[in-house]
Amino acid sequence: MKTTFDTQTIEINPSGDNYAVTLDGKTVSVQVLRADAKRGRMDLLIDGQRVSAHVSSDLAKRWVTVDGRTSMLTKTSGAKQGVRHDYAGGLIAPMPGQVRSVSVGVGDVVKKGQTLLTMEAMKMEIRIQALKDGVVKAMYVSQGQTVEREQILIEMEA
Amino acid sequence: MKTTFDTQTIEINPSGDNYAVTLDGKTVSVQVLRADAKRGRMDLLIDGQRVSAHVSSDLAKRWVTVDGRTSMLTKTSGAKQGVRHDYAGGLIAPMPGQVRSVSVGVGDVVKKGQTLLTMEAMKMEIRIQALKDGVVKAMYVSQGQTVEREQILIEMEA
Amino acid sequence: MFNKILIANRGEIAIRIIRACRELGIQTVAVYSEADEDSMHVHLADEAVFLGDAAPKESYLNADKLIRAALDSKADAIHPGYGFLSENASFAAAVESAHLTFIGPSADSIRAMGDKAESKIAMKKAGVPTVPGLEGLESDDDFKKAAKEIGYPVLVKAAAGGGGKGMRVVSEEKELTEAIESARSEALNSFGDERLLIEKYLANAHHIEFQVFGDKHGNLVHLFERECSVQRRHQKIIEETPSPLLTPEIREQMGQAAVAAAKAVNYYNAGTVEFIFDPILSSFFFLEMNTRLQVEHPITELVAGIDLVQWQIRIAAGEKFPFAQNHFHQHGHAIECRVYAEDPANGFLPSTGRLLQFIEPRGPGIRVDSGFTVGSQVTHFYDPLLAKLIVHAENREVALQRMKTALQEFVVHGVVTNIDFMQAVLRHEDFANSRVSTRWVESALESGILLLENPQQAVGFHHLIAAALADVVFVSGKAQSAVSNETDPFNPWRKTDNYRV
Amino acid sequence: MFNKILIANRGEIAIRIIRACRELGIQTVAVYSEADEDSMHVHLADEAVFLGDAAPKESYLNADKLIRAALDSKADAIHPGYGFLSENASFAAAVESAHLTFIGPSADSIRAMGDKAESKIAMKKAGVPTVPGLEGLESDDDFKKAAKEIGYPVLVKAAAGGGGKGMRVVSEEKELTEAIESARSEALNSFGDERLLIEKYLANAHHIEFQVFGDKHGNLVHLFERECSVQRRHQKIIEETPSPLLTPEIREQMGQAAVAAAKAVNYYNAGTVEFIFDPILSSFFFLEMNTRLQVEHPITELVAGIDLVQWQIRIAAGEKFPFAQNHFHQHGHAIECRVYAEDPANGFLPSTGRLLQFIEPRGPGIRVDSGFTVGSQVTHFYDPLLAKLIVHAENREVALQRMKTALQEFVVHGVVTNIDFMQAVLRHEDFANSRVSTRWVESALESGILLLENPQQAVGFHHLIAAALADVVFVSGKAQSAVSNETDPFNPWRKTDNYRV
Repeated sequence: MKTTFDTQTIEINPSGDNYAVTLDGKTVSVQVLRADAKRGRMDLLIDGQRVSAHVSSDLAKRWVTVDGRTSMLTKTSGAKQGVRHDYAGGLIAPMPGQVRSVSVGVGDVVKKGQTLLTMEAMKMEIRIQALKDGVVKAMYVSQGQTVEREQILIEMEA
Repeated sequence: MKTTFDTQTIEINPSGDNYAVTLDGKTVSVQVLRADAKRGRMDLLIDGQRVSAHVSSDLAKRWVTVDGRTSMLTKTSGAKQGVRHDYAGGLIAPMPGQVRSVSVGVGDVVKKGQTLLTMEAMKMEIRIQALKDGVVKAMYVSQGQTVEREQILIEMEA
Repeated sequence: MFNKILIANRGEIAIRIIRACRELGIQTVAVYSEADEDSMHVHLADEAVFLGDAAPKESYLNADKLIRAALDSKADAIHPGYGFLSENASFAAAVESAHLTFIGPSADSIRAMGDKAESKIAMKKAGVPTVPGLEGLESDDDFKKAAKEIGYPVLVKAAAGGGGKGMRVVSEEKELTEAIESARSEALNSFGDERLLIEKYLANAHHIEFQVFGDKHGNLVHLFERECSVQRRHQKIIEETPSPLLTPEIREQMGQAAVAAAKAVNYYNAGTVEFIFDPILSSFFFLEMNTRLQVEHPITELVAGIDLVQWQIRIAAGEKFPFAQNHFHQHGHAIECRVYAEDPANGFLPSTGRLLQFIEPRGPGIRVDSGFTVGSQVTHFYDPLLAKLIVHAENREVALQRMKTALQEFVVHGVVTNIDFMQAVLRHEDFANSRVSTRWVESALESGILLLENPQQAVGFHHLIAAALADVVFVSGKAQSAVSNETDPFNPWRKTDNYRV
Repeated sequence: MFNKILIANRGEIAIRIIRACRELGIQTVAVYSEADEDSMHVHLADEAVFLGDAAPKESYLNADKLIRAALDSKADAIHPGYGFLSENASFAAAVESAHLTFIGPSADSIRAMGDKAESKIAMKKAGVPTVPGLEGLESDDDFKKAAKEIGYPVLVKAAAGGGGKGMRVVSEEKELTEAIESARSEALNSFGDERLLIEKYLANAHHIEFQVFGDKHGNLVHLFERECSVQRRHQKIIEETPSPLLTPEIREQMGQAAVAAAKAVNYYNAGTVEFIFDPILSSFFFLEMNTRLQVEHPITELVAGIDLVQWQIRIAAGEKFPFAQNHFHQHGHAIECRVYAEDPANGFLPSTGRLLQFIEPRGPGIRVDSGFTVGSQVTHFYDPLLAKLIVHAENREVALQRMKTALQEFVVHGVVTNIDFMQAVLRHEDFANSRVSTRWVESALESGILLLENPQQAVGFHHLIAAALADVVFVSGKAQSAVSNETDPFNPWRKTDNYRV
């Protein structure tokens, strides 16, 4: 069985009482010492090393803690995904919150560094500023609106 | 709906958003402020008084904690039940554990206070002694056997 | 003593206050906004009053609603916690005029310390050392002149400010005008007051504050220092006491200055005098006074051996504080790490979501003050503080080791946290050697001396295996043995629940 | 320092030791019997070795298996915890002869103190006050003569004994023969040694013990007292420190006696010297020395400000104990309540079952050392200790209030516990006034001065309503709002689980 997290594909095959796990062309034997689905905890023996993991699942996301370090992985189809941070020409919300003020409208000419809108979340104010000189092509949000992290706020034309 | 715990019968009827609860001929209004089945917790408004309860269930038993006090109730059919502590002529296990030694057999004549068998549990030794002079009618356990609390160990004939 | 106290706050601090009330035999009234309907502080209080919308001004910042709730529930006092209205002099005055007791200092003390410019003047008068700077400037030219006099870098900051808001570091003159403008607008937005002051910016400074505590009968002591230099975005994330930088002599001097500062404004109840400390010159300057309970008060409680919240309540009720300065000694060492729902890799910006997992560490010398549990929603409306992890041990070395172990055991899934980041900070030799100034986090990240990943562990590999195997093991029957060992507190009802999933 | 330690114990104390090892950077090996396969101590250790059957002699009392497990797992030391083999001199010797370190005193010290008769002779020699009595008697007549000399009531107890086993109080001569017989048989069964000694029974006595701690280089200090007079069946249930009965002078005298007692047997590592204290005469007598870590060690840790388990390990590894007697002071007040799975209404006999609910109290100044969680099975094989609830506060009054609140919040369903009983004890004015002697529980129950129910609360009524409503509310859709707010860490897999329920 193959699973892809972000861009890494991992293959798992039962092998006796254990599993053969292949990643980056390397195969290791993994034994499940204990699995507690209710508490989301697994004790594994990976290549002879005892590893305790907490795993939670939320749709395609997997949260994993091993040795006090937590990672968030996203299950994907396996194809490389466009990372939304790179969204061409768009300005995205760096955090979830509320749009406090909008200073520009569609068609406005803006300068690099100009504040286009301000957001607020958890006692903090964040200014969304133009990354370069350009023209506002589209506004996806308005004052008072609640936005999610990485939601596209404004589209720009160079 | 009527429920009987041990010897007390309590009647619950929906009444608007609340419940009318009748016990000992007295009826009070109870509002469920919050119920969290997963954690076994309820916040109730009983006759205007806020009451937080933890309730667990194990077959017919209900464990209830209110105001730091815990009770164990047993759901019954409503008829008075013979309490097993009173089991006529029998000697019952006062705690769960293991039978360590048996000193008598069926037909033996025993004196009040004589040790008939010893039990062990959790580092403790308990002597089961005759409550009065009599004859051993039946032995239900043997050495090494594990017994439950209130299990009948020995039957006596006066 | 009071019969009933309304707690005008939420989250961990509301819970902290509920506990203190319970132990004192006082009834509690919680308040909550729409976003907090199912929060822990609501469930733990004896009563709870709904305030309104999630937006703070409709709920926790709404003085009228809070006072109305206190009167309606027949409370006789209000504890403001920290943040929200805790340093609002008008609120304190309004509470008192409604014949309720405000659990904190007098409105006059709050007002005197709330204005950074005026308080600085008062401190100079009281002989407390202050940072070189000027107050009461208006025109850009005045600021430019003052900045030149003081010498760059300078700091412009809101006179009414706090918590890093309306504060800008300016390293050269050409940045000054824009900094003034943005600080002013932030100050106006945040405090309704655009006045700024300017002062010397001390680049390598440490933030060391002193807890003070006084009663209404003129007794006032300090309860030693807290070293709070590990900061990001001008906000503390790790605090400890004692500060490894202070000699007994400097501690004594700073403690006396803190007491003088508080006495200058006739202070009573719990308060904190913040200093900037220059470790090279061993000199210290008054920064500001926080006229309320501090987030990091637990480390003082552990090392000074006193329950500050219980005493806040007792003092507010008029009791005498029975301890003189020489009653107190520092016992052992305490560290606090603030676990925030924030992403260090994303500029420490907040992260929201539902908590899928929330396992707090436990053990001797570990205290966790938190207001969250599995299933809690972390919203964008309020401060992203998830928990305060506090350790106490016989000395700094053991405390540090205890904190590292405890952070490793703290599991939070569903929101990104700074747990891994704080582990990296504590692992760094600069922390071990007390070389962390208030600018350290920023510069350590810039220069790359702070590595967010522990390179010794092949963690990525194990994480991937665990994630992939979870899908197989938890879904297949392989987890059955563990599952069948679990007991549900409600097994007879469980089945019914399942039909509704 | 050690690389890896095997912990020859189970439950809360095994977990306590694992935590200490973790903070010291030492790997841990747990051991377990068949009954403990899914216990917390097994999951928390780095490795776990299966020993065998649930019966202690097949597992935790099996010296050979334990030493073999330590050697196989390449551990370099064994920590015995308390109970089981912790005071077994042969085990300590066997551990050392296998080239492993025994984390505790020398086998010679254990042996010298293990025999009640011999140790009493040694204490007399060392000038430590002992209870009037005689050792080395054999015939009934000798005992009768001795008892008459000493004066009734007398105590006959196993020379090799401990923990109330093989101990009988005799109030008049006609009871003596039977008491000797039953004590002998219990002693033989429990310790393989039927020797008894006889001494004056002090009816109104308090049990006050002193923690001692020493290194292998001749340094030895005491860490003050623990008042452990609240007992049932000769076993402690509530302990506190400081003892409200001791003046600084008596404390000093007893501390010196404790140090003298320990030094008389060349003691090192952690140990406890137990005294009988007569509060009317302010006199004290050596009772016995426990040559191991004590169940109630946490209250000393809190008040003396030192991690005893970490220091046990460091001392065993050969480190010098760096603190002199005058380094230590008592900070605040600590109380421990032992939460047992036992039924006070059934003669404090053990209760077994699966834990349906297990909610530990939390908050500032509260520490819980436990080895159980929801779903854990409480079996009849081992000690019924579920948890140790420990509080620390600035003084006795605040600590007592904290403990009462914490006990109220401790919810255990599935087994009967002594939680309600301990609340009743703490509510009693005799406890508040420190009038609780070791016989108090027994006589208070007999005379009816201890009421197990708080008569002020109409609890029964509310309990019945809650129980009846739970069936309605949790089964019907009424609980949906709460349930739908819950998040499962594994919602996508949850559905699959359900099919298997």
